[in-house]
Amino acid sequence: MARITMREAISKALWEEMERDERVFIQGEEVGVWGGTYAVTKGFYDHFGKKRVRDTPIAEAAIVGSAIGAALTGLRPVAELMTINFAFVAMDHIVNEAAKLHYMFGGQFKLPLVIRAVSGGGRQLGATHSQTPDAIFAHFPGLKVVSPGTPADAKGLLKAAIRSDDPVLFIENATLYQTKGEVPDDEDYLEPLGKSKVQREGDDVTIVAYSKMVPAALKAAEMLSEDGIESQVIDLRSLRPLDMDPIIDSFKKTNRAVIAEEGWRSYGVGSEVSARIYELAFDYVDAPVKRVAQAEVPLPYNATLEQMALPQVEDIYHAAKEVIHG
Amino acid sequence: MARITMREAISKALWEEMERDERVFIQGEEVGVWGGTYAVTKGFYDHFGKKRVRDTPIAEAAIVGSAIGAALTGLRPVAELMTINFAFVAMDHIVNEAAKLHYMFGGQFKLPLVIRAVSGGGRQLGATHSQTPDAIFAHFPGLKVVSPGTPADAKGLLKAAIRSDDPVLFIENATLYQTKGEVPDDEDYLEPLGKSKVQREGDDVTIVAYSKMVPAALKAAEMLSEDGIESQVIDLRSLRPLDMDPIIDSFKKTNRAVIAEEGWRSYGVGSEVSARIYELAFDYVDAPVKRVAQAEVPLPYNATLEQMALPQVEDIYHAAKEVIHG
Amino acid sequence: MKKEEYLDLYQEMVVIRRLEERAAELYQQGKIGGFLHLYIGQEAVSAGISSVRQPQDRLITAYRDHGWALSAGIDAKTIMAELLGKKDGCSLGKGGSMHMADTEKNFWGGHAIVGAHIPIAAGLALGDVYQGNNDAVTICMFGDGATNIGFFHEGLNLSKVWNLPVLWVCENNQYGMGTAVDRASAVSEIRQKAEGYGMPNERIEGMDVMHVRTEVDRILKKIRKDGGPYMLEIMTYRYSGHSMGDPERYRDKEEVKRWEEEDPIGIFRKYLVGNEIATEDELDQQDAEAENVVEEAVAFAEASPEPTVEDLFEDIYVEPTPVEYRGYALENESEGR
Amino acid sequence: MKKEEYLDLYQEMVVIRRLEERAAELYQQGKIGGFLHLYIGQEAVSAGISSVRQPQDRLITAYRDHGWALSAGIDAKTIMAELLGKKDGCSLGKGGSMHMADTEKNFWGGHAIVGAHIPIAAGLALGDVYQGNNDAVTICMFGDGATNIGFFHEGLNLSKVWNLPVLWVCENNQYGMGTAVDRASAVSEIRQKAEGYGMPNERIEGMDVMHVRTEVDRILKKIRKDGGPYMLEIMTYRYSGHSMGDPERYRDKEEVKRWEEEDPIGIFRKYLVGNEIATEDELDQQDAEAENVVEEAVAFAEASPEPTVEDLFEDIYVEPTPVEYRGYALENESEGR
Ligand SMILES: Cc1ncc(C[n+]2csc(CCOP(=O)(O)OP(=O)(O)O)c2C)c(N)n1
Ligand SMILES: Cc1ncc(C[n+]2csc(CCOP(=O)(O)OP(=O)(O)O)c2C)c(N)n1
Ligand SMILES: [Mg+2]
Ligand SMILES: [Mg+2]
Repeated sequence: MARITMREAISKALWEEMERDERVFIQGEEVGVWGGTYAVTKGFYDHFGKKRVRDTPIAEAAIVGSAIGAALTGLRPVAELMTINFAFVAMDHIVNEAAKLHYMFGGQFKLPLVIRAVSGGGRQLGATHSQTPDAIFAHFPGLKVVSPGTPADAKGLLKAAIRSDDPVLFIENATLYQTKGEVPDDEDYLEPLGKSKVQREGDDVTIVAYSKMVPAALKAAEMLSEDGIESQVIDLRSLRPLDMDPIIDSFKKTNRAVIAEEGWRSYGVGSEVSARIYELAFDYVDAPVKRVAQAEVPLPYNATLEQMALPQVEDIYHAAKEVIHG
Repeated sequence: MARITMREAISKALWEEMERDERVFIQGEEVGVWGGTYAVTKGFYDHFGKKRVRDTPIAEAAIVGSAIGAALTGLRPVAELMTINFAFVAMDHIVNEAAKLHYMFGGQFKLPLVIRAVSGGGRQLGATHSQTPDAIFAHFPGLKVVSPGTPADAKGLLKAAIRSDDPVLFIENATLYQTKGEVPDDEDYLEPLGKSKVQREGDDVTIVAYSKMVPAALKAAEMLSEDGIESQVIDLRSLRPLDMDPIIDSFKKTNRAVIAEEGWRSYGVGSEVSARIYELAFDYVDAPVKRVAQAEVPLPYNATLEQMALPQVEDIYHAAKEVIHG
Repeated sequence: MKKEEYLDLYQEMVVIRRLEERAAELYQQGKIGGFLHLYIGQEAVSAGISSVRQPQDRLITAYRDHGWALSAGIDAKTIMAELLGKKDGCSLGKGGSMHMADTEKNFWGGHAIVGAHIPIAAGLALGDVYQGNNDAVTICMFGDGATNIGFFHEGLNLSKVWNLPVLWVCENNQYGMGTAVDRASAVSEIRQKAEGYGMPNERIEGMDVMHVRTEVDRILKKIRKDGGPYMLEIMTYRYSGHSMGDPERYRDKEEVKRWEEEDPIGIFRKYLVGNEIATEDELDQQDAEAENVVEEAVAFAEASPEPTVEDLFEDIYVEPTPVEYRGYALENESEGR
Repeated sequence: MKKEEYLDLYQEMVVIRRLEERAAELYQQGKIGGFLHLYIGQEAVSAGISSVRQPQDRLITAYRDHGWALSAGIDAKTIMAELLGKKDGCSLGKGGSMHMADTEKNFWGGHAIVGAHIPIAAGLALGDVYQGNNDAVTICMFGDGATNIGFFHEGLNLSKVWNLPVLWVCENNQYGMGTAVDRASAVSEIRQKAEGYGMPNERIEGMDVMHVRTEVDRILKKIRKDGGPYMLEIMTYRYSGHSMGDPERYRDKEEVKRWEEEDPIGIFRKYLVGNEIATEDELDQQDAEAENVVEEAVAFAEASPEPTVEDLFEDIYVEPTPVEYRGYALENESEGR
């Protein structure tokens, strides 16, 4: 175990997998000479060389499309989209090609492919560069959508994604890169894809979160604890498949839930989780499930407005109080 | 009033608006000489000429992008995407440009733009050509997403969309083009954008649907009626804004709801409507809300499998029975 | 080529033609659904290129793929079964007309989104270069219409920047659906687009299979020797509509007729007889055999079983993964409805 | 040009430079956030082109837009206010550095998604043609890196097929972020890409404002006369990093220094003095005035109010439309928390 940042955890996962398996390579804008715009692949170019650390033109469809092709030949590409906002430029290749080729050709095609993308707002990058549209990718069967909330999970899940034979969209949150946590050193440390995880035990309220909202939920849980309320915090980790088991287990105890996501509420992650809670644990519901999410505006540049629009720790705290006290 | 098909209703709406306002023009693949692949714009090219009925290259980003530009100059373009599956190719222009320019530039830019797209499966077109991914577009504030379920609404809503100063994604369902209904002849017949509509009265159960699921829900309602169950069928008509008022009014009477959509369930339309019903009418819930939707597979070519995967009238019927009898 | 090979090549072209004619009939009978894009008129291209393609050369194309599937060596039976959506289809009946593939034949489909397979093709070639398969060329086919979409640009640029061994081939059949080349493309000669990528390029005629064969053979050798991408435009023509039910308002019958006079099968027949490679009788014999192949394929396809509900949920992922949601009725099946 | 105009042009370039230098300081102080892409080194391009752009000519560019905003005539005050995210900013503080615009000045922004504005530019020109504004040219600026994305291809092709009056201008500053042109583009001369669209094209030097002015004036007149699109590549260089905090591992200091010797402001200064258009003193005076303009802009921006929560929900739509969801705290504000 070592206490490292999420950035380091992701970097380590990539590095170790590239050391372990010649077939693994990375490509994307500025992943090489620059070292990654978020410094995740710093040092990779010098160590692994330009064959395996491939700077690309600004051409997201080609970045994902050519990674798909390379994956079909048996390689295990990790394609990086500088931010998930640019995933829209490669949308067809992500949801129409990567998600469908295996099924559509009757199982002949295999796509051991990872697409890494940085999501999230809060850095004053303006409306086109600050989105958290993770939910929309999870709408498509055939794709796996993973997004870690802690450094350990970042390492374990990314390694599992790289070793998986299925296409995985791996979503990182830029504002989490600096968060620290204990991360196993083990080079075979894997976390299973498609499994939610309890990040904190508690009997009074269930707080469901993922990615950046996990540390936020944990902070809210501490505030609540001071008020005598113990929350069970569950990290989705994967949006597709969506593992409801730990949520339902928890909910059957707490009978109350808050779901926190950074993106917009409408047609978001909270909608699906909320709908499923009622479907799977109707008889256990004591209060309406609450969703904490982003205000539904294109995110503005101005810092104050932006923070107003983004979900905050306090919002989770208050929502939890409300589901308990009404 | 005239009894016409949905295709004719849409065609009429376009025709009348083009006659009424010189600034309205259409562009897209095969909208001109061919007359539209679904024959919606048949005769337009001969009547309005090539300036106003513009065949484009196969270049969806340019189709939507150039329509945005033209809209900024004060024109009122109707850009056609042959099917919504190709909207992924223009994804950035739809969700990152059209949806955001007005806000991001502090209200300076106006985009009186309509993007028409054909959605839906059931015609054995295979996984890439059979999607109903309507929900994902509705995730983005700044865009309006409209999808009619009847010929009259098709006319009234499309005309309203063309006259609107906001960007509207207007989603049609190919398998509805032949359905007939009474449609007002009035050239100023408009239906308001962003308003759900009661399509059938009933006190026992609320069935929420949109687009192709509206006639399906109405058929299911008839079957239910034979069993002595009266359903209130509500047509969303608009996915963004999403108007919950008629749904909640109905639900307060029926205390039971089924939501039917053609697309995948996870992160779909039903999730959002279900989550909101519990948020807005928690005290009125007598039974878990049920969602009827498409099986979560890339839609296969084989007709039998495809129909198995698609939601059917019977599914709505049975779901309604279940929410009533448990 | 040996005489045998000539006859095979001829038969291959006739099989493509007959199979598609039969497919059109089966479509009218409602046994084939969805889109059906016929390749009739373009047979010399798939037959010619495939006759010189080496086993290590990957092949990928768009939705107008029956000819390519046959020329790649997929059995007519499994092709017909795929068209009928049957379990013995080359894509298990899930892909249909637009999604034929056989990875063992190094044929990577059949892709329905215009141009989307172009960057994928660049990736196939990257896979070979990366793995040191230095003798392999990826052959990527696309239509004239496809050269106007952004994917084309990104794929060709990448292939040049990374010096990938791709033979980019535009099958210029003069129309993208109802849109003539000049109405959609800034340049009439599609090959000229390669100039924007500093890529060697040329245009050749595509109705004579021997011509296609010779030219492509030369170019493949060149790529194998020099590396890097190359763009080839092949002039051809589709006799049928874009798909079934095309009103064909965009061209006149005269034009189609003119091109039918240059029929690739007729040209090849004349060549074989004229050069005394085969007699009319021998070729008639091939025609008859082709007919048989197709009829057997139809019989096979009709007899092949329908995929089942288990197949519906098979192959969504490679790894065992819970199905998110089975659809309303299917989910409740166990409850006995 | 009259002497007055020369001096204005000179001052404009100095204001751009000073404003950005000040912006960099304000960024370090945390008063400006997000990305800040400096235009320093490229001033001759925006100044030169804007000095011959006519009021009816629409202008659109990418995120490196401060210079363009200033050259388009937007007041330095509202530019600085936008950088500080204030209510008096040209985009009400919602757009920030990358999204400056003023439709009254026919300046259509400031766009942050690489290349996405290129098809939009084609649409602007279409709007003019459609409405019979025959004298208008749309000037669309983009970087060298942007020419590799599909949007570029679709936009340029469309402009040629529809014969739209667009002056496509690539500001080739030799890098897209850290990627040198040759590492990302199949051709070193970006103008060559226009050959693929059969579009007239040329490359010019971009450090001398008078040269840019003269050449662009000629080309604009040509487009106004002949119609249709034209592609121009302008060679330039950015002295600063791509945005703030660029480690600049991709180029050596020597290279930057070499280009700084050709500084566009220095070149213009030398030209003005050498041709006895202005004296050193007069130019120093302009420098001082530029300094004033910028300091006043900063003072104005600092004093400008912050936008409010009402602004947050303003302008999502043109028409009155209910806000779907106000965010948790905001929604519950009325409840007195
Ligand atoms: C991205 C996308 N846009 C539109 C379509 C609809 N479409 C299918 S084929 C086709 C024409 C393609 O023409 P071309 O590339 O010349 O190929 P051909 O059909 O002539 O073989 C169109 C527009 C599509 N499948 N994908
Ligand atoms: C679609 C997209 N991909 C990636 C980015 C990130 N990005 C911003 S600027 C830039 C480099 C652009 O280079 P160039 O076009 O040469 O313009 P310059 O910055 O040199 O002015 C990149 C990759 C983006 N904004 N949009
Ligand atoms: Mg064609
Ligand atoms: Mg550049």
